[in-house]
Parts: sequence; structure tokens; C-alpha cells
Amino acid sequence: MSKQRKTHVSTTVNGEPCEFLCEPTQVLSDVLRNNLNLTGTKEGCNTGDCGACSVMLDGALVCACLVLAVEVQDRDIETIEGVAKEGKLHPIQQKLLEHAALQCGICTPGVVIASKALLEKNPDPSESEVRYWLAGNLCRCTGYDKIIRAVLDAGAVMRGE
Amino acid sequence: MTINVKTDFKYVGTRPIRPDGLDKVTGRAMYGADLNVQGMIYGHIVRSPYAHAKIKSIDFSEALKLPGVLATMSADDLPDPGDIKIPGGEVDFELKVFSPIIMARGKVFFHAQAVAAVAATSASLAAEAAKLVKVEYEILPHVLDVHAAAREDAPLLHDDVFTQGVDPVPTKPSNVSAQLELKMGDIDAGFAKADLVIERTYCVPMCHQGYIEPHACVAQIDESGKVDIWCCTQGAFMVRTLTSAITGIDVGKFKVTPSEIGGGFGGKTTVYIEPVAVILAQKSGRPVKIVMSREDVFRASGPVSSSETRVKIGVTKDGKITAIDTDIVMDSGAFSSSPIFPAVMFGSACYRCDNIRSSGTEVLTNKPKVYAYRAPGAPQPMLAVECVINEIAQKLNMDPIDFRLLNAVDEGDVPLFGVPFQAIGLKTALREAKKHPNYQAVLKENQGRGVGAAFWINAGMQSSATINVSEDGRINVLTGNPDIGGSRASMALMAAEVLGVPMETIRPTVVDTDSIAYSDLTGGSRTTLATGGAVIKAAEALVEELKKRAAALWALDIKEIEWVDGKAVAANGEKVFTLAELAAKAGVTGGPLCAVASHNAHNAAPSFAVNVCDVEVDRETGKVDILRYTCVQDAGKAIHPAYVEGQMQGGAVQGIGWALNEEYLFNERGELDNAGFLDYRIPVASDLPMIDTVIVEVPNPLHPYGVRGVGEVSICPPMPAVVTAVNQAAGILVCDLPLSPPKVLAAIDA
Amino acid sequence: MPSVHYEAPTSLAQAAQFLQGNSNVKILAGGTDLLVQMKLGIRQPALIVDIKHIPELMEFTLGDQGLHLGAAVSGAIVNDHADVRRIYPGFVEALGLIGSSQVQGRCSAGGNLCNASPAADSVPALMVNRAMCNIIGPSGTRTVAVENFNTGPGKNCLARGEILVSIDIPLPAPRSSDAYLRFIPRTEMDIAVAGAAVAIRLDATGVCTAARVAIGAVAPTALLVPAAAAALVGSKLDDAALSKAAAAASAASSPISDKRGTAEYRKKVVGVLVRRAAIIAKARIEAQV
Amino acid sequence: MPKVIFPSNWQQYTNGTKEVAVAAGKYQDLVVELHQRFPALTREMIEKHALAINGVMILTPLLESFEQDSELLFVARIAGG
Repeated sequence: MSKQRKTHVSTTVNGEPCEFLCEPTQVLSDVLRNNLNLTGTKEGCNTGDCGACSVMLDGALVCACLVLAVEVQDRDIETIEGVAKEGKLHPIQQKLLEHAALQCGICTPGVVIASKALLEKNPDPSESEVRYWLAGNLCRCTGYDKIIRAVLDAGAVMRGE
Repeated sequence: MTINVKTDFKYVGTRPIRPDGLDKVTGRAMYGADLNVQGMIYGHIVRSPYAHAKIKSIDFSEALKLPGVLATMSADDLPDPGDIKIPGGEVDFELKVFSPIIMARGKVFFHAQAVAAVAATSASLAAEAAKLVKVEYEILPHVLDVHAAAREDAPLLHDDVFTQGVDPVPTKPSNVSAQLELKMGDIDAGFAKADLVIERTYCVPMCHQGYIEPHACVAQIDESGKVDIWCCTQGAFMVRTLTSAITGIDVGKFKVTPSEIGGGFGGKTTVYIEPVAVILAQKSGRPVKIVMSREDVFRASGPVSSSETRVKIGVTKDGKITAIDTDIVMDSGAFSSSPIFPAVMFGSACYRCDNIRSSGTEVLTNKPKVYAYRAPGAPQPMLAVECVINEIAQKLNMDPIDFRLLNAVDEGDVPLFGVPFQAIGLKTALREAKKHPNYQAVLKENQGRGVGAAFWINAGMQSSATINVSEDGRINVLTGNPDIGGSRASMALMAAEVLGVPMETIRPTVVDTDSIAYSDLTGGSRTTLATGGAVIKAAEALVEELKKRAAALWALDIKEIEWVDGKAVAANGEKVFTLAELAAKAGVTGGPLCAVASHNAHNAAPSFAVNVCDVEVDRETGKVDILRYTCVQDAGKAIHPAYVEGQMQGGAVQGIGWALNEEYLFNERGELDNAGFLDYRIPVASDLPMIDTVIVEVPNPLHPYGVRGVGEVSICPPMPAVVTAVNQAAGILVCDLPLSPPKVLAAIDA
Repeated sequence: MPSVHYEAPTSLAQAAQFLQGNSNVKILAGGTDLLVQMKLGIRQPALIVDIKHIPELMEFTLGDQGLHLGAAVSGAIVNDHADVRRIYPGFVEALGLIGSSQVQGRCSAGGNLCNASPAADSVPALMVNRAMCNIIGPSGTRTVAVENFNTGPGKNCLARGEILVSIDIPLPAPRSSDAYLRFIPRTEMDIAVAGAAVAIRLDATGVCTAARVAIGAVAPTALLVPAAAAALVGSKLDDAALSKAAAAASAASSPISDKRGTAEYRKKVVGVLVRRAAIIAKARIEAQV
Repeated sequence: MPKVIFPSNWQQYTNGTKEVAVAAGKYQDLVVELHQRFPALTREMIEKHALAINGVMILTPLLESFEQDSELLFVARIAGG
């Protein structure tokens, strides 16, 4: 075995500068979880099919399992750990709780990140737009009903309704 | 047996935010793969590339040459299971059908069965080392189809499996592992009375529970031999029992801490990786983490029996069922583990009929060993029975709900499995379904509607609970049941109800096996009922203790003390102690306030559900759109109605997936061709409409709050509701699930 | 473990050096195919060249000549551009169908093309829009029509050291539009079982004066079907013309049976999609007026 | 005397007997008595089953006792998901 040299990466995670060493084939979800101990980003499939590892990368919604960790040099990453700010939940987090829109909760961090990205881009989405936007966030417990209601309701709160 | 069932509630029946909610929306909640401990190394399992083969040798030498590989294991590191029985919570386990799933012994019976394992200092190194483990196989012919496997000349999986339930006991081993038949009345006489008889065979494919969180664990062993396991499971005590039996390490040496669990649906009621991690930890002296890949989850955990159900139902022209005859064949995979018993017992349980015959055959094939999935065994036969009921109603020109109301079981009726029903909610649920606006919606061209009704028995079993009171009167409720869908909230609500204090002052915690007495696993729709029962019992004991303390302080007899709204009250309300005041004085009135309850719940009662589904079929592509969906279910008493609705909606959507797109696709070599979420197609958000719910509450007469299990029955009615709706919309009769677009289109074009 | 190196060149020249210096090199754009293939052990490159830091690969302009799209520009960026959406509705919807919202944040039309999956959604839509691929390599630059880019499943026309820099899509003529439809078992998250793109131009009376039809997932590569286009030209997209186009598309297809669909099913459905896509394109032109 | 109703798939071991009155007043005595009267019905077979006493399912009936008019029914133990 050739001992692989690790790569040094400087980046920003949830607004804070952050550095890590990684193997070139390590994906961002792995580094977040196992190097940086940010285990709020979940791994359900590792092939971009379940959305549990959703994070924001320079403002774009991505699956952290489909980003190489070495790619994030000088980038800006937002994870679930950075969503609630100053001890206050984001409206989508609050609404997911109020609507009982989680059962096991493993998909919830990904749903929070993806829904927040949608509402920031489209403050007043239709039910169908929410459903299609979240099609990449698999949930096996809820049947999605309460999640969709929570996102629509969070949108209303964010619009000041 | 009758008890007073409480009907006026202050906290039960409300919808507070779940106590563990904040951790789950912020990412703080710790799931199976989220624990990293100091010195931890990583295990990787080597899996069989063949569906059936003898293991001739396993050579770890190349793997061990890699620096950083610290341990290896195979079945040689586990005790020979022999004929050892493991006492399980719900049923006893035979060690010989569990141990080979952890590590194959001498022979592999399905593709991706675990054969060996390695542990190394990084996950990628362990994966690389696993590739260097040389396993020599002698390939054996394999069999994948149940009918082929049942033939005399089929490749035999096990030479020690003799068909059970046959008299006399066969002397020749067989892949047919069990047969049974239950009868009541006279089936031939029943059909003789019928004016209309319909007979169909419905097939359901092998599928997977599809939880999003892969199995994950961390095991470590200290110098004294104490074993610590952290894992995602439906039952920490089950992990303790099974891992002890499989590894041969005394059960008392284990402490199992259940992490948060990312879905289970029955699939996490057994172990796959924990014993491997324990042995690797033992051999390496290091904590070992194993996380299953998604591919391995599909290939080597969980799957659900495929089935073929022939059903024949006779009715009189005025719509009374005279006979129900079913034959069910279930594929159990490589080891006997299918739910053939409940399938035979419960398929026809919704209907009052004097003449019922039901038989079942369990067949072993070279596929992964099946395991439990939400109401195990019920959805498959109920699909067949319900679809035929719908067809009969149509032929008789009767509304399918009216037809069911005419034949539905009610209190006093005796189903095939013999235990008479007490008060049940099937008829109420049917009436609610009929009243629902969705049932009145007008169907357009290419649209169809289907109805499904269902029964599930529910489980009780053993649970314990501990309640501790802090000095300021706040309450800790400890239980041993992993919270898979909001059970902490229901535990807190029930404790609040008994103690008369707001739920916000109660902190419910799921604890490890060292911190609470034994509890059976979270499954069988039992947690709210049985663990909740233990919580109620403990809370009641605590109230007695609080009254005793108040009596002592006031120098009154305990009989003079009442417990009202969280306060001890005496002398017509002149004397009052709040819980907080009593807690503050605990030190001088007898010591810390606490209560423990041990409970074996014999008061489970069946639940019934009715679903109505409207679909539209694209006649040019065979694609099905779900237009409207309605679930009605008897919860007995909904402790937290929002989470009851969640169980109904989740079960409905799993059933929709099973009906339309989910199936295991094996190639001719016995390898699963769709071992990922891309091609194992569980429903996504855009596939669905809102799932409307109606909770019916016909109290369970055996339970102090009237609670029934709600978790499982919800997956039974969707398949017949969807399948009937599709067949009606398209004017076809497809009985072979899933109703994927090519199949539907072929039927339309036929 | 074969050692893997990662490089992120900031110029085409730098990229060229890496590409020529290593025989086992893979280009990383969005990574939504490559990383999955690496995890499944299908590909084990020795060198990964991330092209997202090369300015030419990230260009995205809409001008008089049409759309100039750097090969690594993500689907999300394209989809967020209202004018591009309006002018090339079929192409944008095809690109937007690749994967989930998360995948859209990474995937690109260039990557979709280079990965050369027969089921790639954006490729038929690029074909009907007469897209041209700009390639740079050791022997200079060349331009290839998109229909000539892919040569088989997983195979494209790029020679060693060559790189797809950008895609140019000309502006559609007046009274033109396009549409793309695919069939999948669910509503999202599947690979196309069959796909069809149609671009048409109508005259003032509604007669089709030009058409291009391309189909996907039903042959080793996405395929232009001139016979289907010919069936539309000269008609008002009446049933007879649509049926003829559908039949031509089905006839031109040579699908395989696999876990995603049978050959027979794909053959039939691809015709249905052509017909429906043509109707959508027509409605889009009518809505322009 | 308590009445025991056999599941129909047990009748092959009870010579077709569908129900019997038993002397036993406790589960442990019941198992002994049934095995004595129907030797083909092994203790193991009996103990693998749950017992319903007057319609209430008891999965672990070891210490249960019953009344003179109790109706007893053996049911396969069912695992949930």
C-alpha cells in the first residue's frame, strides 16, 4: 500500500474558518461527520439518492456525499448545525416540530436544509413545488404530508403572514 | 375482564411538541453512526459473491499484511449454534438461524451473506483489507423461485430442515420448511351456499423496510470483559440477548445503549453487525465501529417475504360471505423466518364467516433471510382477500363499504384464530370512510377508486419504567424502548395525566440496559400500550408515595389525602402541597422520590383500518397517479393524535410504494440488481397527494386509557386500495404486484 | 490502495498538462456521476482534474448568437435564469430533470453529455436545439455537433487530452419552441426509461416548417430521428402527423430490456413521448403570440 | 371445568378432538394434563404457543390460573414489526 498523503483544506463552515486534513477520495459528508464531528449531516445512501446529507455549498443545495472534501477549499459551507442562530430556531425547524413532521428524524436535518434553500429562493411555493423540490429528500416514516404542510407554513411565517 | 376505561383527559389527546424534537431538528440527536470514541477502529464485512456455495477455506494472511489491520474474524470465532434456543421477547429464536446471518458457517446460502470480517484503523483501509481476504468456495446450484425450491429435485439448502407442521414428521429434509392449515366450519358447505364465487391469485414481491438509516454500531470491551455496545436498534435488550447468544459471551457482561433510531419498521428487531463488532473489539482490544453501506442494507438485511396468495370467496346474492378459502406460499429466503403463521391466521380476520380455511407454506430459497416488516404477514394475504371482496361488491352492484359493513366483524365474533373480538372499531371506521368527502368525489375518465380494510392483532409484552423526581419537582421518566416515532411524547403525556402536572415538567429518556429493567423491543405496535402501561403504573405508585409523604407532614392518614392537579390536597382544600414542595421535603420525609414499575401487558387489543384510494391511470404509459388518499383507523385512544396520524400516513405510503414500484429484482445468479434507492423505488414527495386521516376512537376495554396499538395495521389496507383503484381505472385485472407501468400498460394493451 | 491525486487547474493550459500527463485521469465537473462510479468501484482514476476553477468552463452568457454554456455550469444556475428558461424551455426542463434539487446544485449539461449515458436527459434536448460542442485538446480546438459527440454507452468522441469546454446553442428562429419529456416510474429521482425532445417551428398559419426530434434511453446513444421530424414538417401537428412521428420514433429506437423497463415498453412509450412533446412545443409557440 | 379449544392445526395431534374440559386450574398443570391425554402434543409444542384466557391473549402464561368456566385457547405467538 502506498501511504496516501493527506490534503490540507481551509474552508468556512457555518461562518467560521475551519481547516482539516483529508484523503483525496474522502467526500464532504465523511469529513463533516468524522473529521469535524458535525454529525448532524446524516448519511443514508452515499450515492446522492436520499438527501439526508444535504448541505449548502456557496449557496447551492448539494448532497455532501457527492462533493469531494478537497473541493471545498476556500468555499462556504452551511450545515444543519448552523441553521438555528443565537439560540433561536429557524421557522422551518419550528414548523417541523409544530406539525409533528418527523418520526424517526434521520431525514430531518436534510429536510431542514433543503426546505430553507427553497424558501429563500421561492418564498411562496405551491404544494407541488415543495413536493418536487423535496423529491430528493427521502422520508420513510411520515408519508411526507406533515413535512409539506410544515414547509408551506414556514413559508407563510417567513413572508410575515 | 373489564376495567374502568378513563374517558376524560387533561393532557392525553393534546398535541404538544415532542420532548426530543429540538435535538432532531438541529442535528444534535445522535444516531447509530454518529458516535466516535477514542481509539476507535473500523470493521468491514466480507460478503459472499455466490448465492449458494461451500466455504472451503478463508485466508486472512494478505489482509493482515496491511499495516493498520488489527483483527479478523469468521464463524470460527463464534460458538457452534447447535440446537440452542434463545428466549426472545415475542417468540423464541433458534440460534442456528441467527448465527449464520452474522457469519456463514461452512456454507453460504445467499449472495452477500457475511463470511468474514476485518478491522483496521480507517474505514477505507478496512474496506481494502476486506478485498484481500481470500475465500475459497465450491459453488453449489442455487434456487430462487419458491415453486422450483419446493420440488423434490431442487437444490437443497439445509439437510437439517424437515417440513414442520406435517404429521408424521418427514424423514427427508426439504426446502419446504413449514406448512400449516387452520379451519373453521365446513368450507365445502360454505361454497355450496354461495351464489357467486370468485377465485384469484395475488402475488406480492420481496421488498425492503427501507429505513433511511443504515445499521450502525460501536462495540468496545474493557479489561474486565465488560462489553459496551452503542447501536441503532428497535430493542437494546434484544441486542443484548442475541449478541450474547451469538458470541457466547455472558449476557450479564453486556451494556447496550440504544442510539436514536433512523427508522426500523421491523427491520431493526434483530442484529446483523453488533456481534461482529464485539468479536473484532475483543480480538483487537480497540473499540470497533461498523456502518453498513446502503447496498449491504438492501442485500443482506431485512427483506420482506414475497408471497403468492390464492383466495376463493363465496357470497350469497344478497351479499353475505359464506366461505373464504386461502392458500399462501411465502418465500422466507435462506432460513425459516417468514411470517407465515400470522398470514394464515389473519388474512380473513375482518369478515364474519362461518366457513374459513386457510393454509400456508413457507419455502426456503437462496435469497437473504427475511425479517419482520410492519404487521408482518398481514399485508400479503389481506391484499388478496380485499381485492376479491372489492370485485365481489362490484359484481353484486354493491358499494364496497356497504358490502363490508354487511360482513364486518364486531364484538363477540370469532375469527379463524379463535380469540373472540371484544369492542372493536371496524364498523365505525368503515362508516367514517364512507362519510369522508373524498369518498364522494366524482371520478372522471381513467380514474378509479379502491377500498381496503385491515386488521392487526398488536402485541403487549414486557416493559419497565422508572420515574425519578428532582428536588424542584421536575420529573424524569426512564424507559428502555427506543423512540422510533415520537414515543417519548406519549410517555410524557401519560405520566402528565397521572401526575396532574404539565408535560413540559416531564423529561422522558430512553436509557441503556444497565439503567432500567428488561423491556421487550419497540415493535408489534406495543410501546404506547405496554411501556406506556409501565409508565402509568409507575406514576400511580409515585402518586401513592407523594400522598404518603403529605400525610406524614400533616400527620394525617393517607386516606385523607387526595391527589388533584399535581397537588396533595387534604381537609377540603385547606391543606395543599404542590409536587415541588413535596419534592423539596423528600429528604426529611423518607428519602428521594422515585417509583419503578414492571409490567407484562396482557391487554393488547386489535386495531382495524380502512383506506380509500383514488388514482388516475395514463392509458398510454401505464403510469399511475395517486389523486386522493384517505386513512381511517381505530386508535382506541390517541395519546398524541399528530403522531397517530403520522403512523397512518407513513404506513399508507409504504403500502403505496409496495403496490406500485417497490420490488427486489434478482438476476439469475441470485444477486440483487437494484440494491440502492435509485432503483429500489420508495415513494418520493412528488409522487403523493396529502394523505387525509380520520382517527376513530373505540376504546380498548382492557386498557385504562383505552389505548390500542397504531403502528402496524396502517400498512395493510393500502395495497388492496391502490390495486383495486388501478384495475378499475384502467379496466384491467392485474394481480401481480407491483403494478409498475410496463405491467399496467401490457394489461391495457392486451 | 491506488493513490489518487486531485488537481484543480485554473486555466485550460494547466488542465491540458494534467490531462496529457496521466493515462488514468478523470475530469471532475459536478461529480454526480463520477463520485458514484468511484464509490461503486466502476472507476478508479489515478488523477482527478476538477475543472470548475477554469473560467471558460464556467461561462454562462445569453446573447445574439444564443446561449454560450460553460461545460461545468450547474443545472441550478441555468434553471435560475429566467430568459434562458423562456427561450429554451425544453432544454432547461431536460437539464432540470437530472437528479434531485441537490444534484442540480452540481450537475452540468457538459457532464451529462460527457458521461455518455444513453438515458442522459439533457442530450436529446441539446440535439433538437442544434447545440455545438467546443472541444480543446493537444491539437487545438474543434467543434462537434452534439449528435456526433457520444459514440456509445459511456463513450464519447473526446481523444486523450481533450476536454469539452463549452456548448453553444443557437437562438431559436421566431415562432419556434421545444419540449422534453421523459418517462420514469416515479415522478422524480429515477433514470429515464425513455425520453423525447422535440423542437419545431410553425408558420403564421400553424403549419410546421421545421422540426427536430431526438430520443433518449432507447438506443446506445441519444438519437436524432429525422423521419419523425419529417412526419411533422408540413403538417399542423394533427393526429395523423403526430402518430406518424411517434411511429417513426418507435421504429428508430433499439432499446434493451433491463431493470428499468422492457424493450417493448420503451419502444412504445418513446413514441407517446414524442407525440406529447410535440404538442407541448406547439402550445408554447402559440403562447408566445 | 375450564374448557380448552384446540387450534384446527393441532387436531392432527389430538385425534381430531376439537375441545376438551380439563381438571387443571393453573397453566403449569394444564400443560402436564394435555400432554398426558394427548401424547402427540408435546410440551414444547404447547409452550411455544400463547394462551388466550376468555379472549385475553397472554403471551407468557406460565403463572396464569383460570376459573371453572374459563375458555382457553392456544394461539401461535406472533411477532410484530
